Amino acid sequence: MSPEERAFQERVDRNEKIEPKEWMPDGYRKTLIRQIGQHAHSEIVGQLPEGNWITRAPTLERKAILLAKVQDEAGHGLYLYSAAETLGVTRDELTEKLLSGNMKYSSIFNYPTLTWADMGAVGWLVDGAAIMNQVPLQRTSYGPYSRAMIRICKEESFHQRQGYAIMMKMAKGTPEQKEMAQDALNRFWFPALMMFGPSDKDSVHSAQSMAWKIKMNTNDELRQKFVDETVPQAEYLGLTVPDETLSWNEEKGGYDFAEPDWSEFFEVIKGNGPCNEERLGARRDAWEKGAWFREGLTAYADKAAARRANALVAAE
Amino acid sequence: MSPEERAFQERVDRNEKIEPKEWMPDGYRKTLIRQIGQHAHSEIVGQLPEGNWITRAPTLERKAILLAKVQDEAGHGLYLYSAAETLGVTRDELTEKLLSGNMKYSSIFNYPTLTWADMGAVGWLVDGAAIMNQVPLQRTSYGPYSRAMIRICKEESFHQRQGYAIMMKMAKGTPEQKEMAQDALNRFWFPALMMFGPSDKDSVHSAQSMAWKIKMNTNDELRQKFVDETVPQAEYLGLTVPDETLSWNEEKGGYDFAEPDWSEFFEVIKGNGPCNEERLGARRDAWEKGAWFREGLTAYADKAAARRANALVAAE
Amino acid sequence: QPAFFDWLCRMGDNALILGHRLSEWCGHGPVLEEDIALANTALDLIGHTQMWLGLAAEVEDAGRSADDLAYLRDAMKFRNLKLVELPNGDMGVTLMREFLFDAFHFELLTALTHSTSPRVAEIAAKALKEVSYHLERSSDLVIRLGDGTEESHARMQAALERLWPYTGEMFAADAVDDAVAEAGIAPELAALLPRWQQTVDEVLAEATLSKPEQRFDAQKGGKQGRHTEHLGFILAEMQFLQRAYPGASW
Amino acid sequence: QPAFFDWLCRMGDNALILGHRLSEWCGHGPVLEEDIALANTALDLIGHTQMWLGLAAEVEDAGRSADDLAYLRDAMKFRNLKLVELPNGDMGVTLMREFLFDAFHFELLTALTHSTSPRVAEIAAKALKEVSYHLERSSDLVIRLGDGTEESHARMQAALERLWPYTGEMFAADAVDDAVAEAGIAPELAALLPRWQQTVDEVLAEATLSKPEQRFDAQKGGKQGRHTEHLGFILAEMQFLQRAYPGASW
Repeated sequence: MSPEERAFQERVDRNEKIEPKEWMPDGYRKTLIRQIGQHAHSEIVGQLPEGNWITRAPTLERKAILLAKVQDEAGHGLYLYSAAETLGVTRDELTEKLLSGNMKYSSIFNYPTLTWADMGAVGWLVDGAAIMNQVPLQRTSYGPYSRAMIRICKEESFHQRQGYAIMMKMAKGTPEQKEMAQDALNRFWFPALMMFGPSDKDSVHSAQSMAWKIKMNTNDELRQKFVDETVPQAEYLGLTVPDETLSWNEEKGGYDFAEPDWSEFFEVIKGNGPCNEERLGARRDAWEKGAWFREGLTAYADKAAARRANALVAAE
Repeated sequence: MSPEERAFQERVDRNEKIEPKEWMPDGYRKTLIRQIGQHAHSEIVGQLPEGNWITRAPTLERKAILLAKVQDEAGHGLYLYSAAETLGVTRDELTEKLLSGNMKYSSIFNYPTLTWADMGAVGWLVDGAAIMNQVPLQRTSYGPYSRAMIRICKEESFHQRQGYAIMMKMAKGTPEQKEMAQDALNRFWFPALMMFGPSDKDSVHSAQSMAWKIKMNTNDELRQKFVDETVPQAEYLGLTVPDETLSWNEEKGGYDFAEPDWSEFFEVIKGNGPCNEERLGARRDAWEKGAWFREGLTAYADKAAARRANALVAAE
Repeated sequence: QPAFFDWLCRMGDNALILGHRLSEWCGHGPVLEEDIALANTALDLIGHTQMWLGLAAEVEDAGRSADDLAYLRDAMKFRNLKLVELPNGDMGVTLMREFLFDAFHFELLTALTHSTSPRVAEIAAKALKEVSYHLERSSDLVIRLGDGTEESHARMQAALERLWPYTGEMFAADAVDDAVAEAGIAPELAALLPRWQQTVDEVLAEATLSKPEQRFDAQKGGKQGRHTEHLGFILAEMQFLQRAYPGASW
Repeated sequence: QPAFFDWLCRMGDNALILGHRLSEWCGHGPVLEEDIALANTALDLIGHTQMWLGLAAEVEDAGRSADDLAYLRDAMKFRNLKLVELPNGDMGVTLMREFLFDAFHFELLTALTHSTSPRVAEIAAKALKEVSYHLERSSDLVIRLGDGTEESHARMQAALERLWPYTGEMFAADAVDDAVAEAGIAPELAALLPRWQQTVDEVLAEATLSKPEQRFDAQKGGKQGRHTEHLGFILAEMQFLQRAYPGASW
């Protein structure tokens, strides 16, 4: 470790925040760009599964809540891209990497939303798992990232409550609604568990990231915490977690539960998930069809700048 | 009149059919191309207002009937383009003229189909008016046109009955269905009357076309006949024709009725109808998006012909 | 009273259907800021829908709720302008439509803040704040895209030509409009036209766009329930859950 | 019996949903002959739907009709393959999908003419005549467009890549398929695979198209009611009138 690196690590260890213009190891910068970028992409792509139901929301109030939520997600994308930009990468560069498949987004968004109950399940389970990942990141070492996380977590926990409220309505509703709720839980349970990443023993880069406080907990710790919080919520809804092996382990003070099917996880990452093509296709399409729009605004800005410059010259 | 023209007119007067390779006046050929072409275009564009409800047809049987009907219309388009081709114009040339706005289609198809009752009203009133126009044309002087008309009329009268059957179901159905039926009649009555064209006194070319037996009756004669047949059908349905002036005229043995609003007619022809843009836009879009398909088939045909020629050479 | 109800449905349905169209862009916008802005506008409009249709339901006093009105009427009973139900097209069409409608909406709501109906005045005052911002934003984008590249100019001009024949319906008063105007609930629609024209002229001029020569009132009927073929598809999608699960609570 | 019902729904729903997709082309095809042929295929498929769902309704014996099954089930209860509910895309995707499905449909119906259920055998025999022609036509077009221009070749290849991961579901048997196979009602699905592969290989070779290297069975679940996001929109449109006017007669 060089003296600079040592000094850097000591600051991190003292829980000092690292700020954009300060020295940081190259690996720290790169890892952060990847992590924040992927998080930003996930917010953007994450608009799609829920956006899928906005035009079909069953009441005006539900429609308004869902619109607000999807809008928040786009907003989170904005904060996160801004945080990534402080590390010396542009939003357009990150977008190009997303669209070319060189950067990923969270695999959970490659699952379809098939019934209205999925609007509940996504809020409850997906946002729930996201919060579990994000809450500790409020204390991450990189200042802009930490501040973005603080803002985001506040909104996410609101979203999670809204999702749970939808689940409640469905689970306590008509038999068809209850069936939809159970089906949504069945479909989203294991994908939600996958959101914490592979088991610690199979997880690369973890140790360094934890030393840098880019990652605050191990995947397995967070997954356990998620299961422990979520199972009683499912019980309260009167729904059955789709895991026959699930049982309370008095000794460890937590649940024993089945691992997700990691081969499915890797298939989805490889592009074979149910909606990979739709999701990335939709984003590519939006980007390509929006080129004229972005170019138009740029051209106007250039013209306006030139006009101001001319006006200044004329005035002199 | 030249001797050729006189001989031609005498054949027409004797009700002989004129066949493709026989001599005919230039004006006869041109008028026929225009008339048959417009009729063909009307069949093609006429697929759209009914096609609009295929995916929403309320029962499997209604869906099948509607699909079959729209398919028949495309078939009529085919016969008619073929008849026009015997006059020395290609289907592609006619299509280009339609798409560039140089040839028209029946204005009735610029009205929208807004409820399922419109599937009834279009069959009953629009096909009804079309039949009224077409039945006499079975005796038209140009052989291929006459034969096309004979085939078409048979199918059209079947369509009209199906349309009337839908109206009957709607008019005798729930209050909402009856309301839709009445609304459909309200919207299609005057446009259907317009299908016979402006009043005879304002109609150009009529005399020559009638001498040539390209046109067999005057517009006003046909319109009167249509009203006389249709009003009792509306009464049988328990629906009200949207014309307060409608009354039986004992003396002439027919109904007195209000003229349609001819300014609306001319506005629609000018392109200001409710759906002109949608209809022509849909056809242009289909044509443009289908270019690669047509080119692909042509390229394959050329390759296949070349392969056959090579095989022949090799075999020699 | 039936006229007041009908008129309130017009207000609510315009907001609902335009909000629906804008919400279709969610996740598909050309830049992130645009995604957010469109979702935000849609959200405002759904909020207006709740207020207008809520009041309509009260005025009707037949036991129907705002949701019933939104989700259980078929197309013939919808009272929105044809303009707002047209498909989104490209972002040029979407923004030009917003601008043309916002400019009208702004004038209308401004006048409605002086309504003789305190409820109407109150809703209008709330909505006006948001719509002022809608207009500001859509004007600004029309100007920037009109005076942007050759392509963006051409697209904005094409959008304007496409939408122009649908704008006249906003100012075409019928018996319903006359009745609410007479009651002092709403302004004479024709009185809003000069200021709308002025706004449009100014923005188009700055956007280097030409005002179309066609009639601006060729396409009407939406306010009386005679719509384009597009509305039926909007409703089939929007109303699916309420229709498929009658009486369920969400 | 529940397995038989479920299996009949699969047969009917495939025909219904593919018929729906094909019917969307009505009036929008690239040439008139194609418009007619697609409408004709759609019409055949709606006819099959009536027969399969009609029999399903009889077998269920719960007072539901074929129309009830078509119009009053929500997406979770639909049993069609994901392949048939994908959007039409360009005509290349539409035709390639038809070909891939027709080649399977043909083998399946051929085997079903020997079903131990006389009703099934009878329906299969009727449908087979039409489906033989569907396959002939779609094979022919795939060959001509694959070996047409550079563009038509590229489009057909892209269509094939897009659809390929959805084809494996046709041959993936579950408990329902096993039960009807055991009863001799339907063949083992896996037994149909070699002939399907042969047809596909031959046609692709003549069309100068390359068989994709990806897995052909990545996309499954439709037969068990786990669909793509597209099906919900199809049903919202298709079922609108039955949902909006319950109990009406059409």
